Amino acid sequence: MIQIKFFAMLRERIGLATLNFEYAGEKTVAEIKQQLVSKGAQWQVLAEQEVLCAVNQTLCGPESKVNDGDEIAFFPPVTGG
Amino acid sequence: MIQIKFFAMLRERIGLATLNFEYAGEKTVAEIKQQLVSKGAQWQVLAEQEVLCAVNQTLCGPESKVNDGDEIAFFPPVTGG
Amino acid sequence: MISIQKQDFDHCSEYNQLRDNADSDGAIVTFTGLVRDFNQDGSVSIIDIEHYPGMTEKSLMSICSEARNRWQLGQVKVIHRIGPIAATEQIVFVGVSAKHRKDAFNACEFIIDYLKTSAPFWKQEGTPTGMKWVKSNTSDTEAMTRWFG
Amino acid sequence: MISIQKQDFDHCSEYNQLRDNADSDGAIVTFTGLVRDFNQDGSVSIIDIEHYPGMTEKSLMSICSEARNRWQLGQVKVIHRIGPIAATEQIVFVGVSAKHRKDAFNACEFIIDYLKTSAPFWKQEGTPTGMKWVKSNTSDTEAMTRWFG
Repeated sequence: MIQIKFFAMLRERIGLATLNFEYAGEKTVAEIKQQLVSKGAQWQVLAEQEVLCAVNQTLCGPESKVNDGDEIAFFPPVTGG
Repeated sequence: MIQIKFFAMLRERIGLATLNFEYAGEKTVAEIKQQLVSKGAQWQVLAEQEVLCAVNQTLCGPESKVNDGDEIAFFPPVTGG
Repeated sequence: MISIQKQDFDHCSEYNQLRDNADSDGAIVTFTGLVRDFNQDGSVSIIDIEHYPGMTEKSLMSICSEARNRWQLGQVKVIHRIGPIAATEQIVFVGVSAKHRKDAFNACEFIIDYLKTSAPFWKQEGTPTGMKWVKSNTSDTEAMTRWFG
Repeated sequence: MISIQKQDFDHCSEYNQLRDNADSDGAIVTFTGLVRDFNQDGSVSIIDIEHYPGMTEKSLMSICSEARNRWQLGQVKVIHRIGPIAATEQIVFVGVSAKHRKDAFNACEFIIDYLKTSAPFWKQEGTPTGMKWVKSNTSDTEAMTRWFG
């Protein structure tokens, strides 16, 4: 099991803040994102615009490996400050 | 007549804050400084160390012309802030 | 020291704390970000800031320790507000003390540049036509890449 | 706005004035210089600052207008104290507001760098062996030349 979080516009468009996701194996962040996109219409936003990803609260590139128990987050480019 | 001012260590070493100086002609700052140095022992400090000059309260190079009525100042490199 | 908070902060007491702990530091530099009352699309009356609790603190801690690796610093303080904030109010504070002013300037600017491009905050602006998510700014990305030249 | 004064200044009210007049500015950067309690030769208990009345104001005005030529600025305030100042007290304040933070940072650092190398102030330090004139600093000259690259 991994927990996936969505923030800001992605959270609104997908309609979910948190998703618990059955998971076993050694996928990358990009593969998990692709799997989400294939779930249906509201998930297309993940493919349509620039999306950043954090694994265990650290920014990661698309090729980062995800392990069981990890906390993943997808979000738009940040706009704080 | 020109007025010459001295500041900080130069003022202390020369022993004067202000000097009214008979003046006619078209000397440069460097020439006026040389004329002061030739006045005696306590004026040597003008030749011995780095000295900045302002004419009418604006920093000037040694070749700047001095006109009658100008306010000249000699001082060490500044150390404010 | 990091603080993520809904309430406004008191610049005065932040400065005084930096100064009281400045010891032998000769320089204090502060940056304050205010909500502007305009943007490219028109006037802005309010903003609303969402963040990623946990990651926000972790990322700001990491930015501050990177700054400490690069420069010799005394005190470092970062405050970022979340939730709704009205136009002209304070959003963010970065305060740095250091023995030498160059280190204080560099660290303060580095921290805000880094925060803008990597700390997980997202801003909506209230405009006459409703709340809109703010787009990220390429000038912020350029400001950041300068530190990794 | 320039102020040359013997008395201490209140950072808090200086910041508040910048902010009250910031209008559409999104950034405020302040620099404060404190008397350090040490130097290369040992501990320092007090400093004493001499200046060139008239030229001081003229040179600071010229520095600020050069900053305004280079960057888009809102408010600019420079305060420099003269006379005796005790260790750890405030000596100098530069505060700048601007629409964009990069302009505020650049102008604030430019003004203090320029002031350090061209405004007619001279500092003596009280050391255990008496008052000594401070020597000018090559790192200040280097900081300045960077702006004229």
